[in-house]
Amino acid sequence: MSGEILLQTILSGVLIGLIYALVAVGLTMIYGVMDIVNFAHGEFLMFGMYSSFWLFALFGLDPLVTLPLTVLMLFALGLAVYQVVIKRITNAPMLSQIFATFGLMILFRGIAQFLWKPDFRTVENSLSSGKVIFSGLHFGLPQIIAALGAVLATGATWWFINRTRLGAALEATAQDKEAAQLMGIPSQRMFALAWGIGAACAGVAGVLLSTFFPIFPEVGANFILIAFVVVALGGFGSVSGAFWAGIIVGVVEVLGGFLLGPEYKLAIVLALFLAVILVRPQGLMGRAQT
Amino acid sequence: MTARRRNIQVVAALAAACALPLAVTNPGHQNFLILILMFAQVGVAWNILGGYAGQVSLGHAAFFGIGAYTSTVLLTHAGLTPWIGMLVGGLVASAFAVLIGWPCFRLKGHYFSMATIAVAEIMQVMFTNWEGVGGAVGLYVPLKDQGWEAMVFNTSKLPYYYIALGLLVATLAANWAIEKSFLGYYFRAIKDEPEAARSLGISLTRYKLVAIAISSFFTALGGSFYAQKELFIDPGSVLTTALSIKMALVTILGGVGSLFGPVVGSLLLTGIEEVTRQVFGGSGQGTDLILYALIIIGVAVFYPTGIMGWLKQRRFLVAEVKK
Amino acid sequence: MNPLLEVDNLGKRFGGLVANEGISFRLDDSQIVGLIGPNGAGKTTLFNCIAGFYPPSEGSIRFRGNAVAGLTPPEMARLGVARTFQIVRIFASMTVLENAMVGTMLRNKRVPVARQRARDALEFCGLGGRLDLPAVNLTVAEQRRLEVARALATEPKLLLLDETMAGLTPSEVQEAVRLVKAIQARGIACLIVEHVMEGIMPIADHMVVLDYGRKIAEGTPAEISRNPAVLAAYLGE
Amino acid sequence: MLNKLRAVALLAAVLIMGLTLSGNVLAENEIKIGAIYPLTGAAASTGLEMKNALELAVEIINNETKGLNLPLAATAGLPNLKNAKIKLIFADHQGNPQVGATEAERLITQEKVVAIIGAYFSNVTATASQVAERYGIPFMNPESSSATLTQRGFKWFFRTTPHDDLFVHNFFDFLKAVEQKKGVKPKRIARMNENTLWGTETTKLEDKLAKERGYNIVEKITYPAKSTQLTSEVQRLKASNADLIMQSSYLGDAILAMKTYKEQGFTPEAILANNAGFNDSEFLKTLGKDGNFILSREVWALDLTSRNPLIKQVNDLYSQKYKVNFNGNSARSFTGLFVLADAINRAKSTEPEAIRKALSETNVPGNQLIMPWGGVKFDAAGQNTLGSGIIVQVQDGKYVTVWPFELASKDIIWPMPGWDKR
Repeated sequence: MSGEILLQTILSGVLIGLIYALVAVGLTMIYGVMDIVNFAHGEFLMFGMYSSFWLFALFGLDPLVTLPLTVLMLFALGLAVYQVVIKRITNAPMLSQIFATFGLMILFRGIAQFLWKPDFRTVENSLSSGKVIFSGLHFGLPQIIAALGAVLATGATWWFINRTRLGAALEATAQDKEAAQLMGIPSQRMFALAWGIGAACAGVAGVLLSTFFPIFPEVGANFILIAFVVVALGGFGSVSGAFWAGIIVGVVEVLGGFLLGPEYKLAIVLALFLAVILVRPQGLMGRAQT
Repeated sequence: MTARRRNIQVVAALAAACALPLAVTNPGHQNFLILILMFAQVGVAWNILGGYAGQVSLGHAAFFGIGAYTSTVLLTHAGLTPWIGMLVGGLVASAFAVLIGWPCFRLKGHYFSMATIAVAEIMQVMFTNWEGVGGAVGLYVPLKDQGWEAMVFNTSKLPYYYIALGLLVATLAANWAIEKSFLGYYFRAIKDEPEAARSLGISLTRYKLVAIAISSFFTALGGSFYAQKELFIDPGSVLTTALSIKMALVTILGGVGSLFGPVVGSLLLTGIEEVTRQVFGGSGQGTDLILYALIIIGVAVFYPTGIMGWLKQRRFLVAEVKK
Repeated sequence: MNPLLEVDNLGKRFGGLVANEGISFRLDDSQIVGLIGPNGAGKTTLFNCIAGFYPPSEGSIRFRGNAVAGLTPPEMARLGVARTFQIVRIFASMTVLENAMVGTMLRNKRVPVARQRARDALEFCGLGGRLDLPAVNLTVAEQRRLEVARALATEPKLLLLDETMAGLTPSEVQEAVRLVKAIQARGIACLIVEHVMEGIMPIADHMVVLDYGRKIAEGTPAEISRNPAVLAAYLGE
Repeated sequence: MLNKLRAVALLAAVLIMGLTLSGNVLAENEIKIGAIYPLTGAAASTGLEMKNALELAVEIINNETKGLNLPLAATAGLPNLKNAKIKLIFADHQGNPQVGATEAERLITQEKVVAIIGAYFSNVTATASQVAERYGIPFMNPESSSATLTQRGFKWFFRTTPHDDLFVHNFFDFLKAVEQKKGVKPKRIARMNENTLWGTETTKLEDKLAKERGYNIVEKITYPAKSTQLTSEVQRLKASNADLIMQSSYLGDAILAMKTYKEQGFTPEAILANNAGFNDSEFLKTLGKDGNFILSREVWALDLTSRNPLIKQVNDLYSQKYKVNFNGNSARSFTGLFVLADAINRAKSTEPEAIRKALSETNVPGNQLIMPWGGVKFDAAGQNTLGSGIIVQVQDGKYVTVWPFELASKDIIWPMPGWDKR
């Protein structure tokens, strides 16, 4: 095996890993603030993809152009999901929270099939189609743009949390709800905000994916398990953890599949995940548990 | 409720369950009842670990699959009757559970749940690529041998019904025995306050292992029964995470950590699933999914402690008011 | 005679943070020892080391003559060390009686026996009239006593009480004091972390004072209350 | 107590609803056939196409449709059964074998269907047909290609489509024919397949036949069906330096694989696909000219109209109604229902045994099918012995038949040009 192929494999892994990271950032954000695992997160991604698709199919607008619109829509969807369902189960046992978000997952898939039929769709010939060849290494332009977009979006989220007042308030709520509440930070609004941002992140990922991945009602299922693994590997609630874990998972998946056999690529990722959390039960960058 | 009254109720319920197929004679309807019993049984088994001991496993399909595969492989390769194969499957599942539980029980909360998903998914990948057990093609239980010894029955659903009922009763009895013994107290202590439990001499790992061993044993029995009922197993149907989640769902819906919770939950969930799919599924528009999902969300929002939890609260409130 | 508990040069570090260092003291059968010190002095860490929740970084702990440093909490419980928690940790899904039953099961796993013994322990702690109430419905003072009862139910030789009197009214403190004396009368030694001085001073046979993770003084309550280092630690707070 | 009563009533209501649910009241002179297909879930898109095809078939059978050389088209309903109409009862198996079996049970015992048609997924067909076998109800399987299905010694199972064994033989017969005609022989074959029952079973046969016929398989890749990326797979293919890819993929992964080939600049001499994703109506719509030159095993192609005008007539009806052409799946479902209806008509009865007997005596000539088959005739195992496959190639955005040569409308293009030379 030549070094070139190895490099190609690793870099391709990084590209897809960045997308995983972005999906996981939204998931980990919701978890960090509310301690709720959102099983319907893949469906936010799916809605993001469909939004891109329809804006493209109906109005001929490129997904990259309509990205802000999709982000807004997904943010609104996240808020709505919080207001209608999640708000009522904030203090319910962990199991019924799982139950509720699992229900949301099925609901969203059903709605997508009902509205748009189960057909596979794709956005053809978007601005970002084409490929880049760089000293013998091949990359799809959509993948590169998607990866860059994922870096930007993750960076923006990180910046928001660590450098803005609102983000600090969000982080304070994540650390300790009661204390934050005492300091005059309204928990409920922070929760809603987390859902909005979480859904918006998945929406961005959906837009970026829509230029090279088929769109169908069940598409979330392809990404959700990986996203969970990334979130847990990075440490539940840690944005930067999700970012690095996403890249690690992407590289391990592609490289492991290449070296050990593609049929085992998922198993390799999962085995790595198990190995890491058994050594570090709080994930790579998670808060230690008490 | 006095113990005596409770006993009478239990006996009456059991008698009614035994007599039910006499009233419900359509095999399709009987099949529906069998499904309810089957998912109730695995739900009750899941409840030992997930409900009583509070360790939320979303990877129980691994044990279900081990049960299904063990009895089927023993049947097709060695001609062993599934009655024995079932018990062997249960033991293999227990041993496997202890093996993975040992490291995984260091993990808490969502980390533990994620780890169990990972274990089950790895199992699915391994079985999909393991030619010796049929790989992705799966395994057939031969239809030609029939009768009680082979646990295959042609058109009569009654034997399956009574086997499923028997398994459910056995699993409930085991749960009941656990609930009444020190184990029940220990499991709940571990769930409520693990640190306090340790200070009282309870070794968390040891008793979590006891819980997972028992829970996986009964889950595997359910898997063997599934194989005998459907006569075909493949990794996609007996090792899938969707199945693990369903075991948790019936329990949550009925009431976590309550003896009869999963039975009530299975009755409702299987009922809702079958009814929505039968009425709306043929349209191909996804309306069945929407309806099913709305009901699930509704239950989670309005009855977060499950049906049994809700009943208990009501009973308690009424008692308080009377005081 | 061997002391019941002998802590020698005990140290505990978390990463670079030194929580306990060079602590030595002893405790005899049926003795009540008070452990005091300002916030963050390392009292709870010391407790956790003795009860097996943390393995000490250095030093030794001997219980009834055996080296026990590094044993797990269940092993310590079996040897006869029971504890309560600073923030109460009762089993929320259980009744008062069931909480105590879990404690008794360390010595006897049979449920009817457990029920009888738990009832005795609860009577002893003044909770005889609350047996079938959900434990979460108790007042804070009652929950504290429930923890004591639950710990007593394990039939310990040594009871570690972590701020059992914090937040109690004066009359409740008096009840708690009576309870500790009664426990002592049963031949059970107590190591008590306490902030409420009027609660601990009258009953302690011996006092140990920690500050910044080190032992700064030791002696009878009367000696301690005159000790300049102790006064400085408390006033300098 | 009141609440408890209410809860008990709720439970009872659910139970009773579940138990009493039965289909519509049976109209006068209707023959019910159960149709079990994936109508939700990952394969719902394909499932709906097949549902449409079946509904068209029923329309043709139940109404007088002149000018079609199909059995039962010219008359309204089934003439031998007092013009009884066919009524399809659809059920959704969600891609889940247990659900498939449950639905079969329900259709048989509650809906009282006289036969079942379905179920596309081989593993669901396995369990659903098991139920039909137990009850002694004919099970017509038009689309599942797993060879094991007809090796079970079932009495009530009939399959019109050829199975994977034949398809894989087609592959190698085709390669041999190409070698004789054009003098090209692939030296390094790689196979690439998804990891469910279908992909795995076919590739086993491929490995076996390649060995027997002296082909060199240099890389064997099995990838998970729900992959989010196929880069590692394509890298391996590239590294193997294969000149022919034999590929078994469903739609999503087929699209992803093609995009990755292009992105990674991987151009083998030919890609020989095993139907499914590569022949889905969405495949070319999505890939446009990048889909050109794909070779795929098929059972049906639009250009077969030149051989049999019936194909065009029926396809016109279909495309008028659903705005899309037939494909291999929908054409097979359509055919399966016709064979079943024909047998019921000949049975002159809705008794299962009579239908089974009529099915086993089925002898539909090739010119009455919209398939390029010799006809339909079942062997003792219930397998149609006159089925055959074709190889199509995408040329100028259309599937054209290139093999067998006597059916071909265009010459085969081999090797395919590189991605940048199109």
